[in-house]
Amino acid sequence: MPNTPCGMKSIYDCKLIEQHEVSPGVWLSKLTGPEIARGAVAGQFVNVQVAKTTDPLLRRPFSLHAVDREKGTFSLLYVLVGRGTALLHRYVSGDIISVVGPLGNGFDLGDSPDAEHIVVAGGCGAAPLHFLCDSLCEKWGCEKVTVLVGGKSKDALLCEDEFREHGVLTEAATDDASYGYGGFVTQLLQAHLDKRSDASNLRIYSCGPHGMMREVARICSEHEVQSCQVSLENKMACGIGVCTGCIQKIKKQSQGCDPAWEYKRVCADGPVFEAENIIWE
Amino acid sequence: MPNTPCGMKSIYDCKLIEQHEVSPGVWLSKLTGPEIARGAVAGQFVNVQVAKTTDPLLRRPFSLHAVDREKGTFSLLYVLVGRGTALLHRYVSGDIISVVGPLGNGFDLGDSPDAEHIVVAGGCGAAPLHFLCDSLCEKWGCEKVTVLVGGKSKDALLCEDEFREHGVLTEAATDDASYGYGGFVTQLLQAHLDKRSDASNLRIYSCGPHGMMREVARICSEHEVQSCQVSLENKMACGIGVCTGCIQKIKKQSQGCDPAWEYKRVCADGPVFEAENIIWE
Amino acid sequence: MGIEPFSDPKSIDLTVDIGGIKMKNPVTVASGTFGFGREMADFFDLSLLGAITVKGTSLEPWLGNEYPRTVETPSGMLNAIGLQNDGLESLINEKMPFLRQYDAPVIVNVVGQSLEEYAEVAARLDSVEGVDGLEINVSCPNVKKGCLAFGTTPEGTAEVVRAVRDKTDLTIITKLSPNVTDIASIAQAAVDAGSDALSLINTLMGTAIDPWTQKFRLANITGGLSGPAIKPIALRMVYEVARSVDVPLIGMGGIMNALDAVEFILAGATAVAVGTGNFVNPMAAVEIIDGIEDYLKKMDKSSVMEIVGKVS
Amino acid sequence: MGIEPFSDPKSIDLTVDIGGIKMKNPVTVASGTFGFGREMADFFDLSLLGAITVKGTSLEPWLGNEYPRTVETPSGMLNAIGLQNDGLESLINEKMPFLRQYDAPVIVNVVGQSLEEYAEVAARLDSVEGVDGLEINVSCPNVKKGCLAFGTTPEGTAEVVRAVRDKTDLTIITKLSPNVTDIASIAQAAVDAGSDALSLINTLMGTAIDPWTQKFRLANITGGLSGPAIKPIALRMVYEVARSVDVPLIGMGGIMNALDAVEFILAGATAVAVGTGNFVNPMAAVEIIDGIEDYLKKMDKSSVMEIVGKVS
Ligand SMILES: Cc1cc2nc3c(=O)[nH]c(=O)nc-3n(C[C@H](O)[C@H](O)[C@H](O)COP(=O)(O)OP(=O)(O)OC[C@H]3O[C@@H](n4cnc5c(N)ncnc54)[C@H](O)[C@@H]3O)c2cc1C
Ligand SMILES: Cc1cc2nc3c(=O)[nH]c(=O)nc-3n(C[C@H](O)[C@H](O)[C@H](O)COP(=O)(O)OP(=O)(O)OC[C@H]3O[C@@H](n4cnc5c(N)ncnc54)[C@H](O)[C@@H]3O)c2cc1C
Ligand SMILES: Cc1cc2nc3c(=O)[nH]c(=O)nc-3n(C[C@H](O)[C@H](O)[C@H](O)COP(=O)(O)O)c2cc1C
Ligand SMILES: Cc1cc2nc3c(=O)[nH]c(=O)nc-3n(C[C@H](O)[C@H](O)[C@H](O)COP(=O)(O)O)c2cc1C
Ligand code: FES
Ligand code: FES
Repeated sequence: MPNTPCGMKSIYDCKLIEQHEVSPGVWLSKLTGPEIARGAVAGQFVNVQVAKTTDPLLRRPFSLHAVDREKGTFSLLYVLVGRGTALLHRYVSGDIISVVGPLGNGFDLGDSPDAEHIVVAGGCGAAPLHFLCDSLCEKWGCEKVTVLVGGKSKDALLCEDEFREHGVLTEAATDDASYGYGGFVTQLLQAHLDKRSDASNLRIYSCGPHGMMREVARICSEHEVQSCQVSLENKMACGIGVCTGCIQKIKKQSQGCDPAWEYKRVCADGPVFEAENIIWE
Repeated sequence: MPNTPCGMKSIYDCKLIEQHEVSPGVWLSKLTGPEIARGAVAGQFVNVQVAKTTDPLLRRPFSLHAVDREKGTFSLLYVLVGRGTALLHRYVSGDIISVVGPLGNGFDLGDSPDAEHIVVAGGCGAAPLHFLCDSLCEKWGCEKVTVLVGGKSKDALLCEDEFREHGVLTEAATDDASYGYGGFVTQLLQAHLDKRSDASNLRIYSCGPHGMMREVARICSEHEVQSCQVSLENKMACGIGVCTGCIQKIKKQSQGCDPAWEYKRVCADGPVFEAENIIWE
Repeated sequence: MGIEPFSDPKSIDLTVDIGGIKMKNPVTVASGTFGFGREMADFFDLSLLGAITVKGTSLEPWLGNEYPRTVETPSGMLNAIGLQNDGLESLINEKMPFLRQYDAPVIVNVVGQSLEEYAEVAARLDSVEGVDGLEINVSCPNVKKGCLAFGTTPEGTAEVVRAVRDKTDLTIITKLSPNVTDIASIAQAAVDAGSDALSLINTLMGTAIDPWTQKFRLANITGGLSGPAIKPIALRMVYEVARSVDVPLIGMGGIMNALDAVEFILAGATAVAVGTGNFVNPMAAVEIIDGIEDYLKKMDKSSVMEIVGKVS
Repeated sequence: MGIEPFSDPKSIDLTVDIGGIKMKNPVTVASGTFGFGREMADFFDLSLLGAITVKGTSLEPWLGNEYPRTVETPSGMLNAIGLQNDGLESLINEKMPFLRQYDAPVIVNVVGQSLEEYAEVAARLDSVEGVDGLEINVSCPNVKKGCLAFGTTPEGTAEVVRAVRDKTDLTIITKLSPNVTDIASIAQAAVDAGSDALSLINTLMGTAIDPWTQKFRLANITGGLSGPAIKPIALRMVYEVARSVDVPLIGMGGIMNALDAVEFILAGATAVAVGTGNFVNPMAAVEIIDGIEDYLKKMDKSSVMEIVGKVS
């Protein structure tokens, strides 16, 4: 990190190819956007204009869920949670949607062929991790990658099949034990790490609810993994680094009398951060 | 006048049956609304919520263009002029639209079987006059009704065919002489009235641009017709008579030292007024 | 001492008291957005309301401003009605008999161009059956002379309140202008002068221009901004005033639904008024009453009063 | 005397002069919504702008407020950034070298907690190459101590302006707060104290509450409201101030497109600033420059100055 391709970000009029509901309240949209598809790396996001009128006013950030560089398309996976996503899911094939992107810094996939990679997805955090899996497989081979995917119940598991289709080892955890491992996905991660005497060749990547990522960070630091990266979803106004609204307290490397942390912008300095640098609150 | 059915107005969730473009920029929507269809009279309007969000905030008023009492449906004919109509024309069959209505007072069709009726439609003013024609035919027979329909050019003439289908005598006027009478529809009206020595059994009904209705009013007063009614389209905030935003100066019958006019609310006291009572500005 | 009566665990106490006016629920309507009730009675039974607040009324009839009087703005609207009203006589003889049919307190919004006018309207209304409170409009932004000047200073506000207080025992609710630097000091002055309650906010002064004609969109040039656009400002002012005075507040400004209303109550309003929301949804006020009750149930509260000012 | 040069009948003069700052067109950006330009340079060539107005800068770095700092509201947003900035040294050593690459005047928004701080920042910037003007922020609503207090009275405003005027010959633009009863009197005081131009409006103080958690949505409790929601208020204030002072105005508040900008110019602004609009459309400022030119062509005008204040 940072892993930002330079000078690609811009505003694009993207055509909606199609969108449909993949599970109750969760939608998958596919849009044209050759520049975005070509320039983006896993972990980056786009900022989508959901309304043509002034309410809701602000764009909505969504992670890149998948890109097809050849076809020049990209997908978003989003959960209907409020007014913006309600408007978004009403668009129909052929509609033009204004998209700013690709934004932020992606995941750092490491530079050692020996490393093993564990991807920990919680709920809708699966969105960027699908693209990540793709990238990890491409770079290091799918056999190096394990995905742990968690959800409240079997129905709430997102992208499990998609992960399997990559050919990566995929394990599911459900809070209500309705499927796979019975318990939190973080407990599943803990079990995985506990099995190892040495975790120093392990790279962990996570996205999900705040509390889950915090727990992932704790487990990782306990096991001294090579790298533990989390993707934050702080509230954003601009998404492009100019408003300093989306800040996160990040440990500062080494300074005298200054506070031991500084504010970093999740949109421009993240959304992916090394978990150990985050000051969780 | 007033010709308001009591206690019918309410808020209804109407289902859009279908809508399509009838001529460039002009749309016809058909909605379910048994109470509205049953209760409404020609000249009344409905107030339509175009957005589910707060911008645009206010409802948009549209005249009832046609009602089917048996099927419990009604239609609107509207011109794409701004943000509200832009949102409206994006709704698709099956969508639920919130409609307040029927609102205002309709046209007074008179009580004499001897009267003849001339309907003068200018541009999009044709919208309420189609319903009016229907009602006139029903009450007095189509042979008593003549429609004069005007527009900038042949393409801009609205509802000409629909009027003809009623079986009423329909004459068109185009400003650019591309079709029918070459000139303003008001000149066509003037020609009609000039032919008669006595206009006292004539009832004139008009809707269209402000300047056109004013001219209709002038011509009617010159010829001393039995009644000349115009339907105004002042800007409305509430549409239900509570804000006093849509006011029009109306002559007062006979008062001492007060001004010779009073403010009437177009939405609740109109939108149809006897032209001779209007203080045109 | 006796035995405590068993109470229905699900019954929720929606009643509030605004300076002596007993409201069966905390929802009234904003003056000027509900007429004198007649038109709204087609939509619902006015007895459902916590109180009915009617259009600004002056001693003599006022014609108001020229057309155009309204213009839509992003998530809001400007109005420059100019307080058109038929005057006090018409209120007493025509509007009040209609309103007395309903079982809801009536609050009359009072406007005037001089202290004497305010005082006289108050004196006359003091004995009118069915009138429960006077809302003193010292803050109308759309009338050239008269009331705006009073509402922008603590002294001016106090003067009007005192003039009215001298003439009536009715509940006095002073309606505050948001077009000021320090609304809390004006609130304090109104309370010190004898106001039993306060309502806020009136509209924010604004304007709009048509770029193509290069003319103002309102005949009056400026108008008052209302609707969701102003809600954040209104809420802040309610919060500020609630922390500085002890009388009950009626909060308003952009309330469209029950959760908006709850925000105002949490900020410190004892009751709320629905204004522009009535135009968008004529059933808004009654839906908000139900919605507040639902909210309290979900939050496991047994009365509105439990949440007044409870934001943290 | 000579012969008048033939002029291209279609060429439109977009230049304006803001208290000595020559702008090639009347469009700048609102402080705090454009960072220090670096991020926006990915979207367009900053030299296209009439001027670049950078984030509020203080003598020492400020951390700003806790998260959450922003919340969306109907057609607007609240922000309580709290003027996070890296301080004057960083501006001079890191930001200015970057900005000097572009052919556009730079206006530095200055904040301080005391007169001395304002004065010192001004003194230091006086000699910094590439800095053309100082926008004196006497009106930031999100910082507890310091600048808000100055901006709400004519006297406080004048004090700050005088302190800065004493230290610099740069163009001084005083940025006015809308959270006041009489903005024109404050404008007058700023001009009398030596301000070369004025910019308005800063944000309106507001708040928002989450009904389910019963907590404020901003860590700072209150924040500043910006965006289309406030446009009618901003426009009214520009109109009021334009009629009472003689210096050029930079108008802002909810400008999203060229016609919004034209409204401000017609109301009396010589230039405009795009703020929250940048968030919605990072290309807004340049599209507005083109749109103003188109508008003038359609209206058959040959310069921006022809329409400044021309509303009727
Ligand atoms: C970098 C980034 C990447 C994201 N990627 C995805 C993704 O791939 N798929 C997905 O479904 N969601 C993603 N989110 C969250 C997504 O942006 C929000 O769900 C969306 O903005 C909600 O919009 P709304 O108008 O429907 O909801 P609103 O009506 O605005 O709010 C509904 C709920 O969502 C919360 N919310 C609103 N805005 C945000 C926000 N910017 N971030 C987090 N929570 C918010 C609100 O607090 C509220 O609880 C991402 C957020 C960020 C910052
Ligand atoms: C009683 C009544 C009946 C009407 N019936 C019809 C009808 O049957 N068919 C039809 O096409 N139109 C009708 N209109 C006009 C229609 O209401 C407006 O065209 C519509 O509100 C414009 O909405 P918009 O958001 O698309 O335009 P906006 O973006 O709001 O404005 C675009 C243009 O339309 C004008 N406009 C906006 N609102 C109104 C309004 N309430 N009245 C008049 N002009 C307005 C604006 O000044 C502007 O020039 C009627 C108006 C009234 C008052
Ligand atoms: C059309 C209209 C007319 C109004 N007339 C009055 C009035 O007569 N007296 C008064 O005190 N307030 C009047 N107001 C202000 C409202 O009562 C209320 O304070 C304001 O609109 C804010 O609430 P809202 O955003 O819910 O509309 C009027 C508002 C509107 C929109
Ligand atoms: C996120 C944000 C940060 C801001 N920071 C500053 C600032 O540092 N200094 C300042 O004078 N104004 C600041 N403002 C106010 C804007 O410059 C502008 O006056 C206001 O937002 C109104 O314009 P708008 O509606 O176009 O955004 C800020 C506004 C926003 C939204
Ligand atoms: S959202 Fe504006 S800086 Fe991140
Ligand atoms: S639009 Fe409100 S009274 Fe007619």
